[in-house]
Amino acid sequence: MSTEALVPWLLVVPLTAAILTLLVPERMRAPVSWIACVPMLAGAVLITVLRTGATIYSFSGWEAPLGISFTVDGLAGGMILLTAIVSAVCAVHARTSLRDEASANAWFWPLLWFMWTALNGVWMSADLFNLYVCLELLGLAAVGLVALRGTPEALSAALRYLLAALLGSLFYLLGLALIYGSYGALAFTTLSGVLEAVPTVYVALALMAAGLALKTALFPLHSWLPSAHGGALTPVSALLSALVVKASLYVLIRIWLHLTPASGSLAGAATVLGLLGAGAVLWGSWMAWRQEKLKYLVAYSTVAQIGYLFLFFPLVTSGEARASGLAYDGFVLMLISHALAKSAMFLSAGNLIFAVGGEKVSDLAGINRIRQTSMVSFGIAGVGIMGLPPSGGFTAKWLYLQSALITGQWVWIAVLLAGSVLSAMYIFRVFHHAYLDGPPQATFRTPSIWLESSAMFLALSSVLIGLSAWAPLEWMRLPIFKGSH
Amino acid sequence: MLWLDALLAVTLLITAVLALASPSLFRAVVLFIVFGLLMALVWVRLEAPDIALAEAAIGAGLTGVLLLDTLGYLHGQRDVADEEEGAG
Amino acid sequence: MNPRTVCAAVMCGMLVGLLGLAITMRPEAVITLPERVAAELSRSGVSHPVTAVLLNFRSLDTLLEIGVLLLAVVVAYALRETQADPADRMGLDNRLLHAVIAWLFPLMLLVAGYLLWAGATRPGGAFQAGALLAAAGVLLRLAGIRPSDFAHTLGARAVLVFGLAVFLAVGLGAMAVGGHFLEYPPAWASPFIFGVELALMLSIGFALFSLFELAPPHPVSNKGARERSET
Amino acid sequence: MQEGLLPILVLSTSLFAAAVMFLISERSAALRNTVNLLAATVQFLLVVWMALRVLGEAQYETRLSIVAGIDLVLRADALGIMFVGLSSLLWLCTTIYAIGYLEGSPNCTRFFGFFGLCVASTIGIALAGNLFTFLLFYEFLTLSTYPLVVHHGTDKALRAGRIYLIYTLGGGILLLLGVAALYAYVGNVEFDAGAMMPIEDETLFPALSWIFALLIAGLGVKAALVPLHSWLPAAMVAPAPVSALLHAVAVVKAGAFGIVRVIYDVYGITFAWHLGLLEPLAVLAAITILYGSLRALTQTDLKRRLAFSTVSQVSYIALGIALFGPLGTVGALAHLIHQGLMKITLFFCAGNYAETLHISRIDQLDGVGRRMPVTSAAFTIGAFGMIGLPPTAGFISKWYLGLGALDAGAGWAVAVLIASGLLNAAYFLPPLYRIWFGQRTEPWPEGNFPRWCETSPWLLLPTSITAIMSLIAGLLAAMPFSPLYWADVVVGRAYLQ
Amino acid sequence: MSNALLFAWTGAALCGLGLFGFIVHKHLMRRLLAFNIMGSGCFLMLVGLAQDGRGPDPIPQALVLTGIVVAVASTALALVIFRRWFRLSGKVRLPEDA
Repeated sequence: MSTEALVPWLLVVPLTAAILTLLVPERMRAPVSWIACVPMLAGAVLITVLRTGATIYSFSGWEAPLGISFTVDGLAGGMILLTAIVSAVCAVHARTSLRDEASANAWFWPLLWFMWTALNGVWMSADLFNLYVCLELLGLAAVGLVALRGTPEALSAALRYLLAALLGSLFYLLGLALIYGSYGALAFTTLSGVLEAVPTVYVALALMAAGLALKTALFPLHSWLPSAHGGALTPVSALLSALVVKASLYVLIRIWLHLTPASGSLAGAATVLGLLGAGAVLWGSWMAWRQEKLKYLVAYSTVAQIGYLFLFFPLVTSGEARASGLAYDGFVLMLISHALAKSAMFLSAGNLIFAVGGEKVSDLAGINRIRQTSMVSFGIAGVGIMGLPPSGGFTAKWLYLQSALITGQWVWIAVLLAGSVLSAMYIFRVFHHAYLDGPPQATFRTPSIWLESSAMFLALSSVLIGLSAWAPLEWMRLPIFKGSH
Repeated sequence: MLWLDALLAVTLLITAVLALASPSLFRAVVLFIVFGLLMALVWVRLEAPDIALAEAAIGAGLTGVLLLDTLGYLHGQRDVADEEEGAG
Repeated sequence: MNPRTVCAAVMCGMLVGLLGLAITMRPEAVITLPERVAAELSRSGVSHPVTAVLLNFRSLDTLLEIGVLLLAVVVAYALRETQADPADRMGLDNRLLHAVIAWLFPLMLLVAGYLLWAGATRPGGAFQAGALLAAAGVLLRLAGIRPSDFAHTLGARAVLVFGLAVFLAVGLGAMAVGGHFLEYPPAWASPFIFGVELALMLSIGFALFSLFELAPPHPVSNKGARERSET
Repeated sequence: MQEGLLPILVLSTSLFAAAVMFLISERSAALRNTVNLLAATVQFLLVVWMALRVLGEAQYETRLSIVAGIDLVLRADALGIMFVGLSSLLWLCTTIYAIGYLEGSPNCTRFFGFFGLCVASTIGIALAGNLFTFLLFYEFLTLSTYPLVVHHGTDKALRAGRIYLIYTLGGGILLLLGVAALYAYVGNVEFDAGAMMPIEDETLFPALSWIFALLIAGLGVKAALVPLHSWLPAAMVAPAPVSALLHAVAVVKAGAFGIVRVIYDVYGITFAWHLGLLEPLAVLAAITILYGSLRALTQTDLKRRLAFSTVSQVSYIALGIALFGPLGTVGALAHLIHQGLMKITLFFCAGNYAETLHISRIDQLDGVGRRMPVTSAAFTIGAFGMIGLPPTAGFISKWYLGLGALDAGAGWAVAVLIASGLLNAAYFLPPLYRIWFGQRTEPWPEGNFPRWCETSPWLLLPTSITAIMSLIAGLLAAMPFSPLYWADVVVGRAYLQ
Repeated sequence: MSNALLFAWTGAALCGLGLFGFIVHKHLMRRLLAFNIMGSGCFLMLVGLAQDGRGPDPIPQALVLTGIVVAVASTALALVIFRRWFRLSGKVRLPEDA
């Protein structure tokens, strides 16, 4: 059993599932999806376990640059596994939480499977244009998921999201055009190391970066995110915040690692990205603290956490090998633990909203007087978001701090620390309301075991990942294919 | 032949400007369809007949029909579209 | 001249400036792919290079792109269920139009078929043909002729996914005979591609048509008045 | 060796109790109390056994690698054992007390759950084998204490909780930065008595100095060093058991204990002295001692007066360490235990008064001695201990502190000790006078307690136990296994290195 | 200057125009028009740059075909959502632009 044999199935299975969920009667769609989750998880686990280093798989049997080839290295493998876990858990949650949403319950599933396909494609594809198609598939699936609710808010959020995504893709496409126009290839394997430090290349990379930043909702291009993530159905919010925003960032990282010209310095670009990230951390946390609605608070916290992820660029370009390594590890760990913690947080928030029957943070008053598993899982996820021990967020922050301290980049240290204080502010604001006295507990509903356990599972795994961080890091530090700096 | 292409390019740009600037939404959509047809011509000049066909059929044709249908829908609902024109 | 316009103008100026810079200062291009395509064309199963790229060399793009189209239709379906659509508008009941359609419709189908067949050797292919099919469908709808309530049946969904399903099946078949995914054995390439294109044409045509069909139709009820009072 | 698992076992007993609390329902009180008492007892026995083995030079250590170069280390050394012993013993007492105190009040499972987590993190702090692990549990302590501080859910409680968070999380940030910087510059945060310190690399000295400042600041918040102390009096809104265990022992002692660890096991006492970092700390501690006592004088609320007295008393530990000498250290470590025993007794008593007779202010204490003789006796013992009168435990530690001060030639420190002793007397004698000789005019409210008993036996038992202990610790200070003896062992091992 | 390059320049100009319209306009249909115009500009640049000084290049042509289908799918989806939104809210702009 080799990795090559697995690669196509990571696309074929979800696509087949999508087709099936479209054909079977509506009440059968969830069960079919559950069954389809099994091979996906199995495949993802196998990909990560059979760590055969970087694998290159060329579709249609035509090698790059003529054909399209996928590369599976440590990073891709890790993301595939992460996607499988989060999506499967969200599927479990959705099965119960979508019961009372007629149309959503029927159409969530095909969209989920298209999204899953697109995500796997993004993680593995090593061809600029194929990445564009995958991103489009992902974007449209995400927009559809946001619109599922059908309320005016959901529809306008979906439109805003769609416009942002489309504009972002166009910028990406422009950069792609420039690169093909001057180098006549689209495959990473062909392009990496070939690009010189000439204006055209820089313009192309800048355009791509801008487009991807818009899709990733990097401050100040984030305005579409809160309504899309905060207004969507609970499992959708979890998927979007945990995985979808990461996809475009991941493409940006790929481009950064493989396509940036070896000669010529990137310090300037890195600093710009880092400063935008810092802005995101501060502004996102501040806005999160000011939100009335619980899910919007969580959504703004995503804006802030994306900022942390962008601190990777200045840290990795510090020039010192050890610092770059630490930054890379910190980034990967931040990515994973944020995905787990944030999805757990959204699921818990959804359960809490279901329990108290109100969307506002202040509606939580009195929830802590009853045994409320979702509140506990929200708290555990919150520990991860705040970056307090013991959690993946903390370990990731520690690695970032080390990287920054070694190279004495005090600005980013300040941002990291300020960020943790601010995040503590908005997370504890939720606890504050939860401890207030409220209506008699007779008015609270208890979410079903499926809802609570799915949220709790993700929350606990976001803590475990922090206590055994070396494992994912070793996997995802696998050789990135040739041309990586 | 370059002057012909130049002429085509200029026409294309002018159409685009008009389509974006025209105060009436209906005229804007019509101009956009014209723009699509001109694009088809450009593709022919670029020796890309496949794209020319696709552009004519999909780009201009279907997109145009969808836009016009939506426009009719807006007006069928009421004259909101007209109110919005000025600001639009 | 409000600030939004100003900053927009500035941004667009910058964009065009950057693009101009990139175009003028771009390095001497080294583009060898067309030669490769030409070299491999004989093994691709079709003699028209664009079709070869679309359905053989870069067939994965096409596969996913069909996914995108299908996805759009799925969302249209989902949204249709969130709002109860009013009774549909009447088509323009026009003698002339009907007469025209009576001639035009078969002709369009014919042209579509020709385009599909032509795709293998010269310009044309599934997309153009599919678009033509969709256009034919739209024409029928405009004339008020509509295939009952087909959109809601299982058949409709089956036609929609048909292209994708066939594409996947062919790809897996290629794997079954020991190749990579979508790697047609050269001997079988042209029939495979033609089959895929046929399926794609149907699905693309119907998908594009459904996107037109599934949009909320003009209401017969006097909904406008109420909404005006809302705004 | 499988004995390496012992520290984990100790830790997991309280974690287990906490986990059970979050699973069982509010109504099953019996199960709740049984589990808690059982866990506390088991843990105490385990600790005793471990202590005996450690005395026999046994080394317990378990490592869990987190990322390359960073391990989660649990190690039981003599110093750790002291703190573990204190926490587990007092957890047992406080559990008994809390069962009586919270009888019939809502949210008990939540309370006991987070209570268990707090004890777990205290144990973790005590057994931490490197600064990283220490930081981990230190932050975890902050998190698990917050729910207990805001337990009542009143606005006052929540305000106190916010203050508590602002201080402790801020301190946590400083500590994190300090530890990270230390690791970045020295490449090691193990507790190895400064073996890895770059003794000869002069260029690093400034960096090490400000890192030290960061660490002390981060720890000083929980140790309530002036000016970082304000959260402690505010946090007194918490239920009595919380104030008793957490603010007499767990939280504040965690800070003091951390200071000991940093000075002895990270920097190494000689190196720290060489860097000239001890004098400023000593001065700061002295200021805190006096300031706390002065503020305590003016408090009318009993618990607040006790809180300020804690502020002052905890700094004795820092002072003793900073004096740079074996005797001072012995005094400091002994005080770590003694002050815990005495202060928890006082808080228990305050709780008894409040719970039985709804007394919270000092001017209400008139004549309570006749109504509640046992509690009042316990209170008197604790108060005498605080003042430092023989034969209580307080006398022993203060005596050693004084000797240490003279030994280090810091006469001013002796002056500070005497002054604070007088101040302690000044703010403890008036309440004692009221208790024993005051005249109560109106009749006492009738509590529904057994006739032979002045208040609920659940409350009375732990109070008397701790009171007697703080007496014994003083009387039998020369005997083996007394706190003083342990302090000797620790210091002996520390100074032998 | 080959006609391919000429059209590449035209594409660049179209991108600028499209972006301008996309930002300035608030009416969602106008923004969609702008988006499509910008998209055509991108496609022109892709093919034009690739074919500058060379013969027709099937690769970018195929890419553009794919791009066109993706674009029409996105536009149609946007129109569907827009019509649903308009039907519920009676608005033709996004709330924050109104």
